[in-house]
Parts: sequence; C-alpha cells; structure tokens
Amino acid sequence: MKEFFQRLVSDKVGLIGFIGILLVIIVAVLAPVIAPYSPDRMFTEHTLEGPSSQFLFGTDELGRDIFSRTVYGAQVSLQVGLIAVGIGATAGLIFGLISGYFQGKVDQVIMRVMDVFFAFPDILLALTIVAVLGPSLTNTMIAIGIVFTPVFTRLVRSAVMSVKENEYLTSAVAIGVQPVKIITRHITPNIMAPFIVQITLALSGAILTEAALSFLGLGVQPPDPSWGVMLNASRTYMEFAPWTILFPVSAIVLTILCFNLLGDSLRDLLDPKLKQ
Amino acid sequence: MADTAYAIEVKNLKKYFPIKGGVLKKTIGNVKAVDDITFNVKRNETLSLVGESGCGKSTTGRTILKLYEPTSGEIFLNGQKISDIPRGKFRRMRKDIQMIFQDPFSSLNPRMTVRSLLLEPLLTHKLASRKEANELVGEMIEKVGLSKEQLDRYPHEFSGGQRQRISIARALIVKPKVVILDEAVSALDVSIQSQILNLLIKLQEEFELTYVFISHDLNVVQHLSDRVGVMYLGQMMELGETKDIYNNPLHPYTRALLSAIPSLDPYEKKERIILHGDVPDPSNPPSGCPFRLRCPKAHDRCAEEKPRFLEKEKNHWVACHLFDE
Amino acid sequence: MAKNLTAILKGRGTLNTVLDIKNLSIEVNTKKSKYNVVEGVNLSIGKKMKYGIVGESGSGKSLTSLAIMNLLPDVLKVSKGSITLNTEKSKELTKLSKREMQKIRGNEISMIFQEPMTALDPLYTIEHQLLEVLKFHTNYSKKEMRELGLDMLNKVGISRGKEIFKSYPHQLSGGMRQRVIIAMALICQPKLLIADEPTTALDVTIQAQILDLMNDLSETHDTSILMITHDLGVILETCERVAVLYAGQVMEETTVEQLFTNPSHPYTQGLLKSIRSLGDHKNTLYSIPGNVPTPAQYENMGCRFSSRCPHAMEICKSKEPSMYTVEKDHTSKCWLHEEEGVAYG
Amino acid sequence: MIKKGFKLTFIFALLASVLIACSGNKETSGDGKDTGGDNKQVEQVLKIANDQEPAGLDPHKTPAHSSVRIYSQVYSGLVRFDEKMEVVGDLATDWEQPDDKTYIFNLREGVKFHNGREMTAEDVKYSFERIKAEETASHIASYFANVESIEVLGDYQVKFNLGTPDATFLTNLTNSSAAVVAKEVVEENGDLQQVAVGTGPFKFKEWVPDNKVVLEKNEDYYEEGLPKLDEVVYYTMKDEAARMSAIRTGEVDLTTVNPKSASLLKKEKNIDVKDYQSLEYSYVGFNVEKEPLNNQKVRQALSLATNRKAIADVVWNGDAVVSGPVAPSMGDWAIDVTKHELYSNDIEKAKKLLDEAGYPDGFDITITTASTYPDMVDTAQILQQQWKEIGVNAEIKQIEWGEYIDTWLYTSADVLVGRNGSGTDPDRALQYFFHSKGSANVWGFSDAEYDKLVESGETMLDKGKRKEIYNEAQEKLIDQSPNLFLVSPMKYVAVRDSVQGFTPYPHNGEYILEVSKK
Amino acid sequence: MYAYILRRLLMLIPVLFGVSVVIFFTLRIIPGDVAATILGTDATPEALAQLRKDFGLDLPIYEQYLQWMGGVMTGDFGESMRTGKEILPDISSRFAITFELTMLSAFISWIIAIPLGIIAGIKRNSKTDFGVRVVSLLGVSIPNFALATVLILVLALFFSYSPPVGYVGFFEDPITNLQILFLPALVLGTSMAGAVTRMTRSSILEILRLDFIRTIRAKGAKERVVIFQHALRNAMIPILTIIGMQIGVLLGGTVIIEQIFSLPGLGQLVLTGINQRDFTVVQGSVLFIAFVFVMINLIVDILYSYLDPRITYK
Repeated sequence: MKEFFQRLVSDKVGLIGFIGILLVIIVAVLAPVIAPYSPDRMFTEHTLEGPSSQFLFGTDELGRDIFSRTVYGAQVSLQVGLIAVGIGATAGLIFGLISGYFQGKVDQVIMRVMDVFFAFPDILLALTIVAVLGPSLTNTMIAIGIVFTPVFTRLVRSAVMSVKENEYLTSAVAIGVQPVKIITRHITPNIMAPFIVQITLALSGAILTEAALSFLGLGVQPPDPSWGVMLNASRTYMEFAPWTILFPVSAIVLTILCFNLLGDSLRDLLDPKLKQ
Repeated sequence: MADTAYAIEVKNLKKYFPIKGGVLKKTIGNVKAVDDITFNVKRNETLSLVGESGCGKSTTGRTILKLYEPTSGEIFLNGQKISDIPRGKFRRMRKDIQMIFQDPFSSLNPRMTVRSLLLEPLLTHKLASRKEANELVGEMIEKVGLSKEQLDRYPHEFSGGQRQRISIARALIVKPKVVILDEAVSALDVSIQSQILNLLIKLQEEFELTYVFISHDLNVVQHLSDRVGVMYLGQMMELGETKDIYNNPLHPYTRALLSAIPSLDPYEKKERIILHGDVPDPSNPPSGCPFRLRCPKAHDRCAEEKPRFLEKEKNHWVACHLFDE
Repeated sequence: MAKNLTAILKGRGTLNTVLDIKNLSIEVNTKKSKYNVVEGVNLSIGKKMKYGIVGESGSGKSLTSLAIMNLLPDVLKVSKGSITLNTEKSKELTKLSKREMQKIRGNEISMIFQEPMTALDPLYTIEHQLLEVLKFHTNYSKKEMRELGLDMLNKVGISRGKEIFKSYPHQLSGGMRQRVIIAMALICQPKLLIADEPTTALDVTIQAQILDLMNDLSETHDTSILMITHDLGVILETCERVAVLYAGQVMEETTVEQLFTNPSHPYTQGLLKSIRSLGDHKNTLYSIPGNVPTPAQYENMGCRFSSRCPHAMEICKSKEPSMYTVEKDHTSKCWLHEEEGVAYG
Repeated sequence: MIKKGFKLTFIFALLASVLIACSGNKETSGDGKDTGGDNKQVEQVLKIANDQEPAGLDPHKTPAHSSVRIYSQVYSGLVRFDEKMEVVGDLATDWEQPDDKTYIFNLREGVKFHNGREMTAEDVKYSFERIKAEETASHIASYFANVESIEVLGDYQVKFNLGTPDATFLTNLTNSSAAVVAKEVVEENGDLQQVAVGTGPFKFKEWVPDNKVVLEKNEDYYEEGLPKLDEVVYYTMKDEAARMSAIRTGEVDLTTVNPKSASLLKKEKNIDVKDYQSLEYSYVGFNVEKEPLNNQKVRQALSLATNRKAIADVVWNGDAVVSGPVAPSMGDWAIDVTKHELYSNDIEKAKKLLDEAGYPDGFDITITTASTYPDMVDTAQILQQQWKEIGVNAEIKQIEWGEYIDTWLYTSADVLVGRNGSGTDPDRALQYFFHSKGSANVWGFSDAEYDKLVESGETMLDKGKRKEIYNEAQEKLIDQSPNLFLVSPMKYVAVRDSVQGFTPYPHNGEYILEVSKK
Repeated sequence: MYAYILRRLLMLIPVLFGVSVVIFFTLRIIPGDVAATILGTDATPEALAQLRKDFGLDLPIYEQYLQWMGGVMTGDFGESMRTGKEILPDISSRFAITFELTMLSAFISWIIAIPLGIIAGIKRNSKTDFGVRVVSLLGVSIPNFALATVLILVLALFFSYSPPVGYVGFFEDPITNLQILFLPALVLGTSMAGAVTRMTRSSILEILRLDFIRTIRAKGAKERVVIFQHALRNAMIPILTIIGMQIGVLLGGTVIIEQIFSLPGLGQLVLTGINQRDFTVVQGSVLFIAFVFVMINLIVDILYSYLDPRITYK
C-alpha cells in the first residue's frame, strides 16, 4: 500500500487526478461550510446575474447562487457516482466471481443474462429503467447501477479466469482449501487491480450518464443541484448568461478528467505487465 | 487388489483432453496427454518422471492429485482407490498428498504473507488450533532454512530460491505422505538449485516422504531418484532403477535423451545421438510406436503395432519392439 | 561431435578482434534510484571465435549483450566504457546515431534470443519476417530475396522452405522457430552473432540439434559467436573462451579448457563443484550458501561474492579485488590471488 | 492495412475542408443576397422550425400544437376568427339561426378538396358525425355533444340541430380541429394521421418523420391570390439552441422561441421578434379529495403564499400577466384578478388560514410536473420556495410527458403544475375544466352552485348577461381554489426580415396565409 | 470458421429472446400508455378505452407478447400505435442515419485517437504523453450535449454557420448529407476518442515490451517499421475490441445528439416511442439495435481472425 502510494506520487498524471478527486470530495463533504447560501435559495430579484462579490459564480434563472449550487452539486454528483457504481460493482463482483469460478452451466446462465443487458444500449436501458421506476435520485442511481453491472461482471469474470491460470490457485486447490476461501482469499484480492481501475472509470461514466439522463429530464430531480441538472437547465441561457453553464461544466469536466487521469495511471501502476 | 506397500499405484491411467469443434461444440477429437500408463511408487521412494515438454509427465502428476479427473484407469493412494472419489470429497484427503510447483513466482499468492500462506493448510484441514498452528509455522519455516522474522513478509520480497523454500514449507506443513514435485527446481539457478535439492533430500528422510519428481533435467533426476520413468507422447517408454536407466538405457529414446545432455567434462568423449524432427502433435500421434518417426532404429513393425510395456530385465521395463522378440 | 582440445586451442589467441568491450558499465537510472547493474566488463572477441559469457540470472549477462546491440530498455544506459566493433573499419558502438546503429543490427551484428515462442511477430508469415532483414539491409529484388531466404532455410535444416514461408510462427514448433530465428540472424552474413540463451527454452533433444547447427554455421559463415548462457555444459559444448559473470562483474575470464580444468575464482569453483556433485546419487550436493545480492546491495560490499564465499577474508568484505592474471590467458578477480602473489593484470 | 489507414485519413481531411468550404459558399446564397444566377425571383418557400415532431395530422384526433400548426393550414372549417376575434365565414359564406337551437350554413360553392373533388354539405355532415362518433375518440367530441343531428339541405346548405341553446357553438366551430374532411380519404386510410386532404390554402406534400413536413400551395384555394407562398416546410427541431442557430443563419425563416432567447434575437438586425399574449395560463392543480388539500382554507393559504408576480418575472422573464381561470387575452371575458384578495401574497394571512385549518406547522407535499417543459419545472421550484415560508415542505417530482398525462388523468398526484389553454370561449375554461361533470375536471372539484352557473352560461345567448354569469363563476372558482391560476405568458415568434406580412394572433399564432418572402 | 459463425448465430437466439422479453415486459410496467399521450389533457375515459382497444392493449399481457413475437418471427415488427404505420421500414431508414452517424463518429475518433495513442505510447511518461492523455480525456469529460450546444452557439455567433436544416440522405446529396452529419459526428467522435487513445497507448506500450519487438529491432528495423508495421498491427487487436464496443454503444447512445441536431435517427425514434408509450416502436427498435449490436460483436470477432492468424475459430 505504502509502496503503491510512492509509485502514485511518482506518476504526476495520476497524482493530479488523485489530488483533484480529493479536492472534490472535500468540497462535497464541507459543502455546508463552503457554500454561502442554501443551494435552492432563490433571490428572485437577482435572476441571471453575472459573477459578483455577492454571487461568486453569478446566479441562475431562478436567482440561485451558482457557486453554492456547484459546491452542493459536488455532493449530489459524487453521491450518484459512488452509489450507482457501488451497485454495479457489487453486483458485478458477485456475478463475475460466481461465473468465473464455477464456469460451466452457472457461468453460461449468468453470462447469457449479462449478454441480454449488454445488448441494450446504455442510455436506452437507463432511460427505460428510470421510466419504469419513476425519476428520482435513488432511481437514477439504481438505473445506472444496473446498466454498469454487465461491464463489471465481464471484467471480474475475465480477471478471475486469468487469476485461475496462476499456479498459486492450483496450489490452493491442491492443499484442499475450501472453494469459498479460494474465492475470498485467493481470487478476490488478486482481481482488485483491474476492478479498482474500472471503478474509477465507471465513476466518471456514472456522472456523465446522470448528466445525460438530466438532459432528458430523467435524472436528479430539482431543486437538487447535480451538475448534470445545472448543465441542462443552463443550456437555454448559455448565450444570455454564459456563467450559468461555465461553472458546472468546468466542475464536471475537471472531476471526470481527474477520475480518468487517476484510473488511467492506476491501470499502468497496477498492471503487472507494465511494471518495470 | 491394491498393495499397501505402495504409496501410489497407477493402473492404465488415461487422461484425454477433448478437442471441441463444429457448430454445437461437440468433441471432435482428443489430445491424449496421458495414454495408458501403469506404474507404482513405493513408500519413501523417489520416482522421477522424465521426458520432453508435452510428454504428459505433468498431466500424470496432476491427475494423481485429482486436479484433473482421469479419463480412465485407477489411482490408489496408500492402498485406497482415489480415482473414483468425487473431487469435493477428496478435498479432505489432500493433506496426505501435496504438490510443489515449478514457478516460484506464480505459485504463491502475492497478496498473502508467508505466515498466512503457511497457516492456511493447517487451518483448512483443522490440524491445529490457531495458537499451535502458529508455533508449527515457526518450526516449519526454520526447517526450510528461513527465519521466523521473515514470516510477515510478502512473497515478492523473497528471491526465487527462498520462495521455493516457502512452497516446500507450505506443502510439508500438513505432514503429507506423498509429495508431487512438478519441475520443482527447474526455474532456479545452479547454485540455488543444489541448495533446494539438498533440502528436499533432507526433508524426505525426516518426514519419511514419498516423492514423485517430475523433471526434464536428467542430471537432477539422476541425483535424486530411486527409479526413473521415461515418458514420450503420453506413454511410458522405459521404467527402471536409476542406475539401470542411466548406465544401461534400453529404449532408443532414452539413449538419445541421455546423449543429448551437454557434458561437463572437457575430456569426455561422448557418442551424440542427434534426433531429427520434433515431437509429434499429441492430438494426432503416429500409429504404432509413438517414437518411430524420430527413432534411428525404427522398422516396419513399429508403424503397425504398438510395442508392449515389458519387464525386460528385473525391475526394468521398456516399451520397444527391439526388446520384444 | 566430440570436442577436440586442439580445435579449441586453434581459435584462441587471434589478435584480430571483432568486438572489444572495455570497462563497460550499465546503469539503472530512474528518478528514485541510480546504480550500476553491470560494472567494468572487459571482453574481446576474436574473428571466428566462439566466446561464452556464463552467469546466473541477474548477473548482467543479457544486459551486456543488449548494450552491444544498443537495445537496452529505457531505464538502463551505458554509463561508462566503450564497445568497439571492428569490421571494415572500427566503430565505437556507444557513440553511433540511431540510424547508424540500425544499419549495423541484423547486418554486421545479429542476435538470437531465448524464447523462440515469443521472438517472432505472430501476425506475419515467416517469409515476411525472414526477408524483412534483407529488405532493411540490401537492395535485392524480391526474387533474389526469396532465393536467398530459401537457401538460408535449407542451411538451417529446413528443407520444406516454401511451405514454411507461408506459415505463421504459431504453426511451428519451438525448434523450428529457433531455426528460423537463426536463419534470420545469419542471412546477412554478420560478423558477430550474439546468442542469448538460445536453447534454454528448448527440450534437450532439440537443444542438441540447435547447438550442433550453430557450430556448423559459424564455421561455414566465418561468424564469431557470443554465447550467453547459464549452462556451463552449453559453454563447454560450443565455446573457446569464456567469461564468468557474477553480480554484474566479470569474476574470471579464460579459455574454456582452463576454466574447467583449473577454475581459479571461488565462485567458479563452487559452481563446478555443485554441478559435478550431481553425479553422486542422493548424497548431499555441494552448494554455494546464501543468495545472489541484488544490484541495490552492490555498493560498499567489497567483493560481491564475499557474502557467499567459503574463503572470504576481512578485506573481501570491505574492498573490491582487482583482476589478477593467474596464468597465461587466465584472469580472476579475487583477493586470494593477492595472497598467492600472482601478477595483477 | 497501415497505408490504407493513412490514405483514408488524408481523404477525410480533404473531405472536411471541402465541407467547410461548401458550407461557406452556401452561407452567401442562403441569405438570398446572391444576385448572381438567372433565378432572380425569390423562392416562395417558408421554412418553419417546429419544436416537436407532429404527433399525427388527423384534425379530429390530434390536439398537439406541433400537429395543429400544420393541419390548420391544410384544412378549413365552416367559420373562423378574424384578427379581432370575431367569427367570420370560411367554408360557409354565411349562416342563419331560425331559432336558438338551429343553425343553417350556406356553403361556398366550387371549393375543392386537394384531391380535386368538390366539397359539399355531405362532407360537412360526415365530418361532424365523425367527430361525434365514439370510435373516433375525438378530443373535441364534447364541443359538439349537444349537436343532435345534422341535415343536408342541399349541396351547399347544411343544418345543425342542437339539443339546447349553445352560446359557444360558433366559437367552437372556429377550432382548427373542427375541420371538414373528405370521407373517401378517411375510408381509404383508416384515419387521417398520415395523410391530409383538406380544402385549406396548403396541400400536404410529404412527411419525413422526425425531419420535416412539406406543404405546397393549393392553386385552387378559393380566395383569389392566396396563399402567396409556394411551399411551407416544417422542420422538426427539438433543441432551442439549434432553432436559435438556424434562425440566425437564415436556415429557417420562422420559429417560436422562449422569452430569454427572444430578448437576444431582438438585437439581431435580420430578425423580427413578434409577440402576442397567449390564451394559456399556468396553474397548480390540487386533488381536492385528499387531505390536506380537501380543505378550502389550505388551498387559499397556498394561494396567498404564492407570489405570482415573481413567477412571471423569473419564469417568463417578466413577459407574463397574472391570470385567473380565464386568460386576460380573452379580453372582456376575463376578470381583473390582480386586486383579488387571494392574489395578495399575504404570508401572515396565509399562516393564519393554515392555523385555522389545523396545520399550524404546515405539512409535507409532493409537487408533480412534466420534465418536458422547463417553465413548469421552474414554476414548481419557485412554488416550492414560496410555500416553504408558510411551512409547507414540498418535494418536486418531475415526470415525462406520457406519465404526466396519466397522472393528470387519474389525479394520482396531490399537486400538479401545468399549463392550460383556456380556449377561445370562457365556457371551455370554466365548464370543461371545472364543472363536476366536465371532461377535464380531474380534480374532484364539485360545487352544485357553480355547476348551475356555468350551465346557464352555456345556454345564455345574451352576451352581457353571459358575462355576468362568468364573472361570478370566476370569482367563485378563485375563492374555492381547486386550482391556483398563476400567469399567462407572452408568446414569441422570431421571423427573418425576408418574411413579409406576418402577424401572430392569440387565437392563431401562425397566420401565414398572407405571408410572402422578399 | 463457418461452423463458428453458425454457432455464434445460434447463440444470438437466446440473447435476442431475452432482450425481447425484458423490453416487452418492462415497457408494460412503465406508467402511462399510448392512448393517454395521444389524447393528452383532453382525454376522456371513454375515448381512452376506445383507443386502448384499438391498440390491443386490453388483451392479457402474455397474449400481447405472443402476438408480437409471432409477428417478429415472420419479419413483421407490427405497426406503430401512434401512426399506424408499419415499423420495419421506418426502423431501417432511421437505422441507416444512425449507422452513418456512428461510423462517421467512429472514424473521426480513430483519426484523432490512434495517432495520439501511438505518440503517447512511444513517449511514455514524457510531457507529450502527459499532454496527449489530458487532451484526449478532455473530450471524454465534457458531456456530449454541453459540447454540442456550445459548438452550435459558437459557430452561429462567430462564424454565422449552422448545419443545413432538414436531413438529406447520403445518396440524395452526399455533400449536404456530410455537412449535416459532420458536427454531430465530431461531437460524438471527440467523446469516443479518449477511450481509443487510452487503449491505443496501453496496447502499444504492452506490445513494445514484447520479445518480438526486440527481435525486430535486432534485425535492424527502422523505428517507423517497428511501430507501424509491427507494434501497431499487433496493438490493433485490443483496439478493435474497444472500437467494436463503442460502435455498439454509439448505436444506442446517439439519442441526445440526434435530438440536438434534429437528425431523424433510430435514437429519436426510440425516445419518442418511450415518451409516447408507443410500445411497438420501442420494442421493435430495441430488438433491432440489440440485433445489430450482437452482429457487430460477431463481426469484430471475425475481424480478429483476419488480423491475427493465431485465432482460428473452429
């Protein structure tokens, strides 16, 4: 772990990503402290005002402080990302482990079901699920989680299969270790590298998917300020009041960039093939 | 039927790997990795299986260990027939038969400390309480020439030789009766190899172990084994006492193999038999004797008839038409 | 093919050298660490000579060969010393530009590697990969190239050349691939062939075929061979001179005959002893105790073998010995020779 | 393989530059300033950006605005509104009323359907019977529910027999959906969703789904010299940014825009922005059968807590007027609500009412609205803020259109934010939406007195008296507050200055009959 | 090979069957139905019931499914509930647009990504590498619709340019067609490019460490030959996987871009279908997209064997 951080520090790209994400998390956690106003407080006399000392990033069409909303948006967007990816990753881990370890018929059944979900285009699947469940923060997260499950399942499954190629696994079988322990102690820790990389990338994917759902009006519900919601609302006013789009867009772009940079360099750092 | 004097008996063992093909993935052929071999290993004996890559020696070892299900034939462990015990049930018997692998870098789980690697077999088979187990681990690590201080390190902090010591400790800590060593020293440098070989011999005496030693290194095999079986294309070509095999090889393949070892004596004159061509594809072996395509002494009969495996001299078996008149 | 001692002696002592390595050091240079993995290596390979470098893994033998080819991985570089190639005119390889080096590789010096399984591009036919070398270095027509290629395959014992031309590497066995690689290495008639563990991955019967082939070819092609291996048997089988590498340094350098009959360095002695004791069935083998030091430990350890040496003295642990000439054509890097009073070379 | 890749790259780069070059050229010609070439006559093609794909073209079945704006150019009705919202003849030249319950229309002679057949009284009879037939499921069936029979008196004369006197009958006839259609076309196609054969100024030419609908000039249109345009093309462009960009660059000639975009376009020299007060108003609907909204005081408190001016300012950029159940653009019919007590935004009084109703600490409630319309979402958010002041904690639930309609229909939401078209006659605004048997009264609102009032309004033919009835009904409705009536917005149409003779009216935002291009 | 293709095609059946079941029953539990959306707020319960009957929505759900599937089996995807038009011709004409857009986007992304990935891979950990990684990821990081809107606005305001309105097919007028598709493809391509760059970079890196690259260098190959003839071709295999997946994702992911740029593609059809609860349209389109998606996967797998002689499907 320590060694890992040392290597992370030596990789500037990854470090930038890591620090960036840390900042976003801090902002999200400290949102009530940082934000000068409540994110849904409306100053109806001050709609669509440019940045000023009172409103650092200006105000939106309903006279709300964009700075406060961007700060709280970090909370909402991160929450969406974490929980959605949490759902997808956990389900994927379980299915993938079962599928990759036991193979045979179980594997066939799980993978065919995943194929079915995989065959649905992401956005359309999310859209349909949200349409069924009704749009809300929770349902958005569930929908994105379901959409991500097949990807994680496939990844975990193939990682399990490649771990199974290692002799330490044959060795564990030869020693007589119980299948459950083989999965938990020998396989799971060794598939974590690609799994974690996928998680960082999926996090950015989840935030973007939420934004896309917001564009279609099916994402996080107002007045909750997810960046996707802000972005979509401000599209109409972009020309009239560019700051309404500038700040949420910057927030989303930088955050996703950081997740990607981190994931990218984790991939290099954790990939034994690229170790020098 | 089984003789309890033998630690292991293998009778007419076959292990075929199916080749799938066609629209419905039906089996369209077989790779005959192990094709009807019979041998036994006495208690406290070291039997080596030698041969070139693809000859089926590893598959034999792994099938004995029930890492593969045999296609047919019988395997006995200490007189008990294990070939038809389901794998799940066999799990508990695994403490009697252990395995040491070739690659010291991939045979230890990189995410586990040496301590947990050694504890695992004990706890799995409930051979000791956690406290006792910890003591046993300490004893064992010292027996293989490492120190207790090294227990909390991870495998990557060790050199190849040290890792192989850890693997040995892990295999032996459950006090098995039989150990299958699959190319256990092949990946090591000469100076380290001899350390490990010494250790293996020492431990064999101490724990009264039976070894099945699988290797392609004929020098090492000569040093370690009581008896040697020479395999080619899934079949046993010759089996006998080590000294008989090395001093009086009967099978043309064994002779070629032994002559191919580079000599270490600059003054030694050696008759070198250079074999031509490569080992045939095991999914499509030649008719009759599997070695006939490369055999300098092949004749018509070799193509027509598979040679029988006969005891040509006392305890010296060979499968070759030259010795079957 | 019995080894004839007079034949060994014939090739030795040729003053006319193909390759001269002087005081070569190779350095690991990353942001975190900087140390030598190869240090002060001197070698000189005569025309038509078969020269061996023997050493355990991590001894730096492969890095030395890669340094000659200027193919060291990015984190490694030659920090000191020179590598001179004497063909028509002598060239200092460490100072050549990329392009000049490209002209030498595969043409004047060629190399074969350990793993025939992975040394060929899986996506191209044998024909493409074999003739590619000619395309890089000559102006032959396609037809001429094909003829040369088939001829070369014939020479490495592949008679069905036209068939093999059309195959992809995965369709060939290990021995066949290694033959193809040798053909590739020799097709431009290089002055020096570096063989880095060419038979380690092969079965023993195939190893015998390949070593036999290399011996034949070097004689018919006037090519010098630098054989890199961990297997003393292979050295004895093929080479005339040998350098023993340990922990990045040459410990002993002499003729093959002298090395086997009169090893001078305790490491060489130990190595030979442990191999020879393999013959005694089940008796305790002679073994060199301890482990090979890692490059990071090299600094301030005096003689790098001192930690494992049965003869180690106080001075060995603190001070690095020099190279001593123990007899004609025989040098060894050990403080014992100082005691014995042999000449410092 | 590799070489091929490079070639492709090169070709693509080339292609990209050609594209940009071409588009540059097109720019100049698209403006119509290109005097070169022999075609000096300006193409009389009007390109309109349609913000939604038309749902279908059957006038009797499709109320969607994106459809109406198209089929209203293809079909004609018996009568229409003129610019002063007076009923004038269209297919009927004139009409007589032998009694309160009978209308006889004299039809224009020689009017031809676009398929060439002459339109006769039979077609009028067929059309209205189709509207009334249950299997048609026409959205305007209720408008003509009291038409008892239709008689053909001659080729050019048709008689409508009503069950009761109906003051709204003529106004209802002006509705674009009360169109005269050709029987054989219906029979041939099953319905008229994909085809359009009418008697209007434009003929249906083609409909490329999600792309465009093309209408061409009806050469046989009965009014001489009209229409002036040769072709009208409705491009489906759902994205406001795309519409803005297209009107700016002259890719389209006419588009509706939102107030903020309108203010930007007003600065452009090639674009005229026309506005008109719409007949729509935004509202908050309550499920008056469920607690706590079954309590009139609660509803009144919410009305008092609502600052309608702020909604007009924030959501509509200030370009909306506070509205009652009848939109102010209906002129005389609408009462002045600004002075109404419940419109006073008196927080104290609101709190007091809540207290009296038994909710001193307020309550929790969910506001449902359609994500399809940003104005509704914004309105909901403002209400959420405003109601917070009296302790009402609202959560917003945004659903998309399909579900919204369902929710509306079955009143499965407690509070619904929406927008109503109040129609062209107060009868729709008051009876249709709030009579206890009104088709659109989904709120569970039921008041016997009110019912009687609006029933009498329908049959009252005296305009003065009728107005009084409706004034009272409006007062009553505001007092009961089954819905909160919020504001009625302005509508904006941006047109290129090459478009001549375009004026939008509240009852017809897209009157293009006399439009031409220069 | 043929056996392999045949087997894969057979395996499509359960997948597509699964897709059909999932989509069919999911749609049925979405609140609201086509009748309600057609009649809007002018709906009366009687009118609604009539319409529902017209659409067969009053039948038991499994019967509806069997009817639909029965039709699909015989190539009859049914008729749109909304327009009464046959669906299949509509789907295929719209698919052509979405497919063209997808391919164009993919193409743009390759042009951007593959050279960048190669450069980054060769100059690993250099400033160039850093720059390339950040730039390529920027494309991924911007939500499509934001980039599209900004692009439209900037082009209109500062260059007085907007893409031509009204879609024109490629074969009617290729230049106009490409003009219409260029911007949306650019937006989609930019967002795809990041992943392709990343994959190119890491597979180039991986390939460059393989033994045979050293062999090729030892043969005296110029760097250009090493990279383009050997490394890139080997790297193409994992890149192809990504590309295949992306084409699949794009096929369904163009919804937003189609809406913004007013392209009458398949995505819009599905979206409107969902919004209007036009079940038959959604079912048919999704099944169609799923079919194309799995076919693309199959084609990618077959391409592997073309690129890589080691892969022979039996």
